Amino acid sequence: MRRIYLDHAATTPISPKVLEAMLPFYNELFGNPSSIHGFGREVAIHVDKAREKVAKAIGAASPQEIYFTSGGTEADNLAIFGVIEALQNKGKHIITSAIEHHAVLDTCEALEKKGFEVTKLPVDENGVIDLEVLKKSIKDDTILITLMHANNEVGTIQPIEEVVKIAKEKGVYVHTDSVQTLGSIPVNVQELGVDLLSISAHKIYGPKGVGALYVKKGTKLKSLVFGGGQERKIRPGTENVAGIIGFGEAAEIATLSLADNERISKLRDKLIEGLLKIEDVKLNGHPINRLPGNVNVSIEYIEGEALLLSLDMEGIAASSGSACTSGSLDPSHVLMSMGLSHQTAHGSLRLTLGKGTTEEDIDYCLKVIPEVVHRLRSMSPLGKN
Amino acid sequence: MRRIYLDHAATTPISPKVLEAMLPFYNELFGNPSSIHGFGREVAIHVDKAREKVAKAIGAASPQEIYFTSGGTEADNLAIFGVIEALQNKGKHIITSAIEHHAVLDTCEALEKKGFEVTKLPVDENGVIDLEVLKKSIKDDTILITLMHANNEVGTIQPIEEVVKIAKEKGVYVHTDSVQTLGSIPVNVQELGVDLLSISAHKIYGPKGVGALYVKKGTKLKSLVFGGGQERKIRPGTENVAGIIGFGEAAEIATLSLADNERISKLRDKLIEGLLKIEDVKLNGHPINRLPGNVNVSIEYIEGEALLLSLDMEGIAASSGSACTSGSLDPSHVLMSMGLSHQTAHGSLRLTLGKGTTEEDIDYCLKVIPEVVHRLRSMSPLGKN
Amino acid sequence: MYSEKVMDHFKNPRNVGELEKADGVGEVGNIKCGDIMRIYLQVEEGIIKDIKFRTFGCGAAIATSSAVTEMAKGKTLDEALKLTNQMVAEELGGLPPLKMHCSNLAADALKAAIEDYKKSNNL
Ligand SMILES: Cc1ncc(COP(=O)(O)O)c(C=O)c1O
Ligand SMILES: Cc1ncc(COP(=O)(O)O)c(C=O)c1O
Ligand code: FES
Ligand code: FES
Repeated sequence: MRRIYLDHAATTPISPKVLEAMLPFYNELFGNPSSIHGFGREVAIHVDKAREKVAKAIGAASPQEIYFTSGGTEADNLAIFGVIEALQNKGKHIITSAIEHHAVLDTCEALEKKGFEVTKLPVDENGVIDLEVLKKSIKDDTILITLMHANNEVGTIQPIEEVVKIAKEKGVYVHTDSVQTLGSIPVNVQELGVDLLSISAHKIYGPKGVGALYVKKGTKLKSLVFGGGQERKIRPGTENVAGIIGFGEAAEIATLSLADNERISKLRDKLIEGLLKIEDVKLNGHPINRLPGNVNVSIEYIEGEALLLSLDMEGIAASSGSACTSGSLDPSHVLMSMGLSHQTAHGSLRLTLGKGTTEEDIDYCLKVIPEVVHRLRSMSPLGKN
Repeated sequence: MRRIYLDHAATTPISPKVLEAMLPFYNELFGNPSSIHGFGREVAIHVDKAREKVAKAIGAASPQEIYFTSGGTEADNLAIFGVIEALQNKGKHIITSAIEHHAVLDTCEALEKKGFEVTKLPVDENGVIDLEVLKKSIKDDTILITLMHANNEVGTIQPIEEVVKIAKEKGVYVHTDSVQTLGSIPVNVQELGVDLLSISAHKIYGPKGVGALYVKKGTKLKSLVFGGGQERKIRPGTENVAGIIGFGEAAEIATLSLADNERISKLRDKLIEGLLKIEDVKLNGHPINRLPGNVNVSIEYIEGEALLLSLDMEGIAASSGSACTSGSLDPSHVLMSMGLSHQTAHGSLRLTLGKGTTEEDIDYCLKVIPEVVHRLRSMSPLGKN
Repeated sequence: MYSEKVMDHFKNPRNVGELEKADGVGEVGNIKCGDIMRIYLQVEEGIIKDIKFRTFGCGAAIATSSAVTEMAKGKTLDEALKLTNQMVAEELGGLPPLKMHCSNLAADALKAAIEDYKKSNNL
């Protein structure tokens, strides 16, 4: 059976070049980079090179602004807890949005329980925050604005540069979660102007379990975990060396191959257009300011998990914002915040394209999905059938 | 040049079988285990199998008691912060020892700054805590005892079973850091009786950047980081799948090959005996209750970093508790807590043997080290020369 | 970690040892932070004719001791007094930031030895 992977927002296959770069660090270059002997020093040099590559990929002024973590989740947690811990005498108010990834949202909610005040900015029907509302939300004791660069479910890109302009006037730090944008759209910390930025290797054809937090020089940040002197004590623990090397390689490739995204966005548009031809299907997320690989539609009268399982049987790997896929009761907080009804949110389908996606894959989807939708609708008590 | 790796306590070379088990997860099995489609489900099954292997290796009652982390450091932090967060209404007192790894010690000190009370148990000249002192230290508001199973610098093994007996009487949780013991001496959570136990893959011929916390069923624990639903929300973030698979394999091998430690401890004894023949050299750590691979000696009148660099030039990779190796001002807190003088602590040398260590390696060390010591002593203003 | 020059001085330290009939001896350092340096001088007509050192300390400590003896040898006392820790570090192609306190000692030890010489000769 044909197997088509259209879940690149969840994770990506590792690029052969990345794996090749990693392998020596599972073999002869096994030393601990903190060790003083040759086995260690040799490895430390390569870790530094990877740091340089990651720094360059996001336009950081210096490799010293990169702190490796165990992934995007930890980078987000470190950014938020780290700033809060460093600045809590200055204030207790954080601003975020209603559609952040759980790594940000749940962290903010944990802080809320500890007595911090959290403002969750609403978004419009396309998933974009309102800059005027942001401006009004900033208070004297606001210490951090954390807003994602682009959303993982609907692909909507936020106006981070504008956010930074507003924040700078008030002297408030800005953190952005660029886990979904690196490799898909240009990510340049100096152009964005952010103070902190999270990225993750496994979303850019690198290994799972390694990420990084960019911290602009001079930004006040405390560590989240405590231990040895690694990552200048901001992130102690023996480094995931092979992972870091792979991340460096993947980051380098990602910036070199940004051009491929034009091809991907053309396929995306073809897929969207084809899907919208199915009756009672509607696009979620911004029609223009969206990630090149993101397709998210709501398909009325059917439920996401059933759709995913049916597509999986046809060899198509996809994702959904349905509550039933996660076993929780509420469907995607992202779709709900954009004003979708429970029913419509339940019937959402996310297809995320990547480097390996071909025109034939899209054609196959456009053949199979309408059939599957038809089959499921014929079982549904809702709608006209 | 001959290159002899005698720094297995810092990290170990990955076993070829472990790497072989990992590779498919950098290739065709790249899915995200949280995904509902085939690419994801397939991977989730293997993650569960690895969890079973790790559970079995430490004698856990159920795989659900294993939470994968990014390493030993994070496991220690999760154990301590997690219990504190869950039980802070019950009490604010923690007991640890003066010779813990920084992952425990610095975490306790961070808590001290936040208003918790920390008792650091002293150790005797061999590095062993006093059970009577422990007993007297437990107070009504003690919520956690965290004591390492064996020390990473001097190899001294603590009487954890006895600690647990004392703690159970008072209903206090016990966490132990078994990062150095797994694979070296039997580690069985049920026999030890602990509530929480930390381990790390890269110390047992597995990959760097993955560890686990054992949490006995029913133990109250909160998460340290927030995000998705991975590791039952105790440790969110996309799993380091290949790392976890490697950890499972390494844990399985570690328990199967415990017998090799008899060979290793014989080599250790030969090495210790030979080193003690050098004038003004003394063994650090317990003469009997020590890890099979650990040799730690103080060599008077010379400084550790200079010794390490000289040994490195001769192809021997070792470690030291000298302050100069870390650029800090104080030499090893472990050696100082055992009553060594600054000067003696500065001249410490740690050689840690492993599976690949041969009798020839030891013979070579016993030829080279006395020569190097002699050369450095001839440069030293201390001692009689 | 260390520059090639540091490693060269560490591997082949110049002027190791002591002078039986030293005209001046200087010792600096503190065993607490792990280094003690002792420098021996032989002075003839205001010129450092011979110089030796003994050092307890890390690679940087040994290399800076070695380097300072090489730099001082043949210089007049006044010239030698002008040697600074920074100059020693530069001579070695730099030191890791965490190690800068070691290079501080080498020139200090030389100064202490010169002062000792001056004192015992009532200069
Ligand atoms: C926007 C966003 N933030 C954070 C994360 C978490 O990253 P990681 O999976 O590396 O922990 C993800 C992906 O899961 C994401 O899409
Ligand atoms: C006793 C002990 N605990 C914790 C750690 C930290 O483990 P990791 O390096 O996996 O973070 C180590 C090793 O560095 C250790 O020896
Ligand atoms: S319909 Fe079964 S979980 Fe939602
Ligand atoms: S002698 Fe300690 S750092 Fe140099």
